[in-house]
Amino acid sequence: MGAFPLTRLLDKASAIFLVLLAIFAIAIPTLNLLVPVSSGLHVSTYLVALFGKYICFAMLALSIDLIWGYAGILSLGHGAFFALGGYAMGMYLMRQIGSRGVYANPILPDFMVFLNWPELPLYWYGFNHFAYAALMIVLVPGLLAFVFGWFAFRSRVTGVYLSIITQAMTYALMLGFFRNNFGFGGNNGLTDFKDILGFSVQADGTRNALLVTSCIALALSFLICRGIVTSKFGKVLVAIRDAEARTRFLGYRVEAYKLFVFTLSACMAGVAGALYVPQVGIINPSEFAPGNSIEAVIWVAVGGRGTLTGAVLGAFVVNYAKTFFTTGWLSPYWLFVLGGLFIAVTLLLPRGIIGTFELRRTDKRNLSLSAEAPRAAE
Amino acid sequence: MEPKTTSALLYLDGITVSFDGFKALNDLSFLIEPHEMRAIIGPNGAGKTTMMDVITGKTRPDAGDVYFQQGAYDLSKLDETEIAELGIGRKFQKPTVFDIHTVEDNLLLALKNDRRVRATLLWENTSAQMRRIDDILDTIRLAPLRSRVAGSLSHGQKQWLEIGMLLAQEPKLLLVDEPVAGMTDAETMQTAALLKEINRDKTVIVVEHDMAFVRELGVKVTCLHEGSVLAEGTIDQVSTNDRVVEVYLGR
Amino acid sequence: MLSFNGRMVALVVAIALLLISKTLANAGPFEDALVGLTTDSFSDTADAIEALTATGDPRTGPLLEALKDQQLLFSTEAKKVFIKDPTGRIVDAANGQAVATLPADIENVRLNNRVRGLLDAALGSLSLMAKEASQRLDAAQAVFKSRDAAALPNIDKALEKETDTRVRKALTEARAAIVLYSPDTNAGDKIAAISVIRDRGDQDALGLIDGLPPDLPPDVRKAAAAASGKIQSTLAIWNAVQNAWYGLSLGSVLLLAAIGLAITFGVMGVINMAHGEMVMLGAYTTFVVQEYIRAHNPALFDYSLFIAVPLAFAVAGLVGIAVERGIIRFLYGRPLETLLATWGLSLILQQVVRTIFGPTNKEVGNPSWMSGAFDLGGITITYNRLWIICFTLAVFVALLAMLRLTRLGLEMRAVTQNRAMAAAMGIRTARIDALTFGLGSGIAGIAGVALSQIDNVSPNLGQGYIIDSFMVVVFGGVGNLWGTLVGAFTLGIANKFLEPYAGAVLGKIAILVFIILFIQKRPRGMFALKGRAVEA
Amino acid sequence: MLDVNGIDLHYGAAQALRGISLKAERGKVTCVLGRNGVGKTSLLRAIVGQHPVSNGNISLDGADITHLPTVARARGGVAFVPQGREIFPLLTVEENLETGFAPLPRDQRTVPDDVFSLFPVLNNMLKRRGGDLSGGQQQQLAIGRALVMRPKLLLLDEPTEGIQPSIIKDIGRAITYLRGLGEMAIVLVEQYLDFARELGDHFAVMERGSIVYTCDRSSMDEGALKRALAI
Repeated sequence: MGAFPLTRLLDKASAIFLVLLAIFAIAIPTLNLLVPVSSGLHVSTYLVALFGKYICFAMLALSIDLIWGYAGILSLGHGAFFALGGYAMGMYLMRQIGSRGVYANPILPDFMVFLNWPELPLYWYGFNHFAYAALMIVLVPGLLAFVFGWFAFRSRVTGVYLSIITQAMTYALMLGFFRNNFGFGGNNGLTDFKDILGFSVQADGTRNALLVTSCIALALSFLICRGIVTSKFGKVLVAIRDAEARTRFLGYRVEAYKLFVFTLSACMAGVAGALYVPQVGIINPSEFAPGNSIEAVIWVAVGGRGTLTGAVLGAFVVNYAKTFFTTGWLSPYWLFVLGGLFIAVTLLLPRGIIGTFELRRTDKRNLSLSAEAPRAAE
Repeated sequence: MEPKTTSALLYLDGITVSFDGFKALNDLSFLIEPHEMRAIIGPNGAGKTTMMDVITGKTRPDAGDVYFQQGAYDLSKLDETEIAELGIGRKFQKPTVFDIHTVEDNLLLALKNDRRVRATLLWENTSAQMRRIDDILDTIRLAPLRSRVAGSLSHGQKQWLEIGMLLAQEPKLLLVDEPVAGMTDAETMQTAALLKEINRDKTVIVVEHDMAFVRELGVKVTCLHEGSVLAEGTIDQVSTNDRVVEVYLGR
Repeated sequence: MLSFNGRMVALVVAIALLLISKTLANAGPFEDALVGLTTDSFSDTADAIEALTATGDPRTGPLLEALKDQQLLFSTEAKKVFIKDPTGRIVDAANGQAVATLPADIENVRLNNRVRGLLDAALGSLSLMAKEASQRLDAAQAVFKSRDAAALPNIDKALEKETDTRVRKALTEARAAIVLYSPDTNAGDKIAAISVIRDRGDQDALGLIDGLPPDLPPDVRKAAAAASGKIQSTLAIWNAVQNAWYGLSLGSVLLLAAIGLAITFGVMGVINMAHGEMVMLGAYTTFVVQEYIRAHNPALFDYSLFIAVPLAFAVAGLVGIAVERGIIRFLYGRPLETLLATWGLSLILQQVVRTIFGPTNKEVGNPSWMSGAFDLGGITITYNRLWIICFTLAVFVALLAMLRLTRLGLEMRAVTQNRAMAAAMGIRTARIDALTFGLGSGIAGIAGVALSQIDNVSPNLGQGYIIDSFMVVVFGGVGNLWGTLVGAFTLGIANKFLEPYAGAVLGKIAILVFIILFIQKRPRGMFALKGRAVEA
Repeated sequence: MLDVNGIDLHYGAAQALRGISLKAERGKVTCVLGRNGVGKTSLLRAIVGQHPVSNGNISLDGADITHLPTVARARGGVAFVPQGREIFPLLTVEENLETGFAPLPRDQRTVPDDVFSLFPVLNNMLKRRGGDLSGGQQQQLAIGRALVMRPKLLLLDEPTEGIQPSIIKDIGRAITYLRGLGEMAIVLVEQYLDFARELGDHFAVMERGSIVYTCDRSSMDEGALKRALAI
């Protein structure tokens, strides 16, 4: 994507965002590692991991915004791609445990020994190499998305039908991964990771490194998304979103465009999931739960569908709120807040925070946009 | 007549299309010569839109031949996209420009170019294409509004942008469906002028009810009725034709 | 060897008894046999038991019962046997008269395992002659299980007298079982027996035949193998029937959950992600009703469901109307937004219930008429499943009738088919929308009542059904209630037939995958309708 | 009865009606004539309330209905027989008629006899689905359905379009009869001049969204009318 002139990639908002992200990526590790615990400025390692988590969610939000905000494809199953990426990473981390597991089996992960599996199933091969795992992190979600999308878009399944079958997809995967004989640790999933690329996942250094890596990944995927939405391709996507038939009539192969962006978005979600796992230290089938996917959608809605910075912002705001509410006496009220958020945003703030903000700023001529909002939804 | 030897750009012969029993087109035949402009009129249900659908591949004829470019292509065998690529552009009744794109981007999307994913991803604006867009903007009189969002244009301006998008595809044949419906008188006259200008190097078929506009065009008129040609000739010949008058005044 | 001794002794004793018996008044085979019980030797007791059973004397039954319960006393001196009846009275076993003065040497007749075994068999074969057909049937089946060769003569005797066909069948089967396993019966009889057992054709029969010892004449073994195969195939058929039944049952549950959705999604084109929660509300209404009844009027418990159904309909229905007025009507024409908003609503409803009733499962009882089961041929049918199927169909029919026959139904259909024209006819479309949505939700509430009978009532109850219900509606064809019916039962049965091979979860996955592919082939479902609904 | 006063109507940026004014009186037939695409249907949509007007006002019996929703207007006595009939395809003929009950109080919910005397064919196919009827039968059903509402104002949009002559005659007879009842004002939108000429009391010719010629039955100048209509 380097081919793009920077001027096009970096409008004011995205420049600001990238700078903030950079500051964040430098400040947090400094405050965690260099500032003494005694100091009020010290950032606890817990917070570092937490922020790392947010960053990964922001990436997921970005991937959803790319297809929903710009191509009008509402996927209620993107959590599945996130989780698949996570599992790929998890498998690598499991293999890294080696003989340090409870059963000290050099090859088999503990749960396999526990279920007395004779030897490592074929699809676990290669995951002891990071490179291979990294490849799978992108490939597996990408492939699933490609096959799924190829069926769906070619037979012109759109709107809520698509949303519902994507939800069914992640639901099916969840059921599958809950099973022990699938070889992914059943409902306990994969956990007790020891180290990644030779560094202990528990070490503060590693945690900060992971945070920085996540920030870089987020920045890159942001630039990729920018590159796409500002390219002619992006204009075509929006055209498809607003007037699919018309675009098809202009001679564009709509399904090809959808398929490409859907697959790309899935890969992005996969990477996000992969970075998420070592920072939270576990991946289990509940990541596939349809609820998670829909929750991720609401991040985008809150921040502002169709605005990349909005997706990121939404992910941060909602997840911060979640942390705020779910830790402490407020926890019973979190679901009310979340539920209320879904309703409030769709009813009162259909363009999300950034979207509404932009609308304010831009001159009257764009007002006709708000009239398009409903059509954009279909 | 052996289609391969026709000199016509568009050749329709014995086209019949029926929707559950009702014949929308009934043995419709006519020719459009290269660089001709033709106005098509007719009361409701005369089959004007269905005819357009057949030419653009949206509807398959039950019977009859549709040949394009001196009989080189059998349109009844091609799908919408292929026909569009052959150089037949259509403007729908209701303007369907991309409202949230700028006038310029609307034209950019329509510009004749590689439509594949890779091409659009790695797309770079070249001066040649920019010039092409400028020309079109001048033709359709929207140059000053190039960076306006299409959704904010007036109805007439949208119609022109639509026509501009048609031109951007560099079609050999333009099908223009009710271009002046809902336009002010001034806009209507400008549109007539615009089409005449376009007709200098392109073949045009216009479907329109607005007789003042058709008169202004001053071209050969075909009056359809119940799916076939009722009368053909100058506007005066057609409008004085008793059967035409009759179908317009009633059954 | 031992048994030989026993016989010898028995013979001696018998002769002795014969001599003695002369001295006794009103002597008979029964009295003679009794004496065997007075020698305090297990073998004699054993022989006596067989002898007594052979007499077929009515007094034998109570006597053996007493012996079994250790209520039988004897005196070697008096050569008499006494029964201590439940009241503690002591009577002479021979003439049943109470005895005033007991002999000094009175003792209990002792038992050992061999004797006990004989005793049971004897009692068993005795009840083969019992008055009650049901008793005789039980006895015959007992023998079938025990295959006690000793019972054979009584079986034959019973067979001569037996008139009741079912008992006869049981007897012949019991006889066959014995013949099959007794070492001293010829191949011909065995083969005949096998055919009898084969016709019985249930799991026991299969066990019986497969359990045969290997050392049998080849033709018998052939017959056995054939029979075994035959039985297995009949069993397989019943198995299929059972699966089909489970399928119907699951299908009815799916249908119940999906009908409401078919209305809101199908007829109105509204995606209601909170539909599952409407079901949940219905279930909790049932819970509350039952709690109230338990507290105030336990006698009514069997009627709790009849009270719950209208209440659940009202509760869910009103919530539905409120939702339509408060949220959904602002989102018409924006299905994706509707989907998100209603999902949010579902979260809230769950949390509300969680806050009020707590997160744990609530125990909802089955009324007596809903619990229990009965056998039909080779399958077992539980009443609650049966009732739910009937109930589902009733609801479905009621809904169709409502749409066909009532003014509201007419206006609903009109609005569905052509909203603008309906408005132009003066039909209050907004009101119809609210009511339609209320109806759909209300039916979901009713579904909740039924589901509370077979599923855990917890705040997450609804979540389990929402995706399945959507699958049913989409598969059946949006906007078409009949499609929903067919869709629900197809999926239900398919699911149950997959389970044995794929297992429950994989079966479910297979179904989901199938539907995902199906939607892509026919995006409008099996029985798609044209119209506004389709544009959803 | 009906008083349309200088209304404009836009579809998005496109203007379909330009300052139209029209009156319709009880017991009279007002004919709106014009070629297709001149805005006749838009005018009716404005009166029925299916599309908002951007200027001017509409009143019924002196009451301003300009901003009332369609339902309210229908309940206020406006009955609409749209172009293309818009029969409810899956409802039976009977049910289609009964949709007209909506504005009526329970005790008046009957199909007036003259519906069947005007269109006996409907009586014979009460149980048929509306969608299975022929175009002509559907047109009759549409009119019958409107009459069930006991309207004050009956709007007919090209009732003769694509209908065989015999049924056109029936419809003409029906309109004459209804006019004779003197209960309702009738607005008839037509392209078919001869048909309109027989029935109309007042005539208005539309061209490009405005009324370009009006006349009464008495003062009608055939030539002028034709000229206004001709292409």
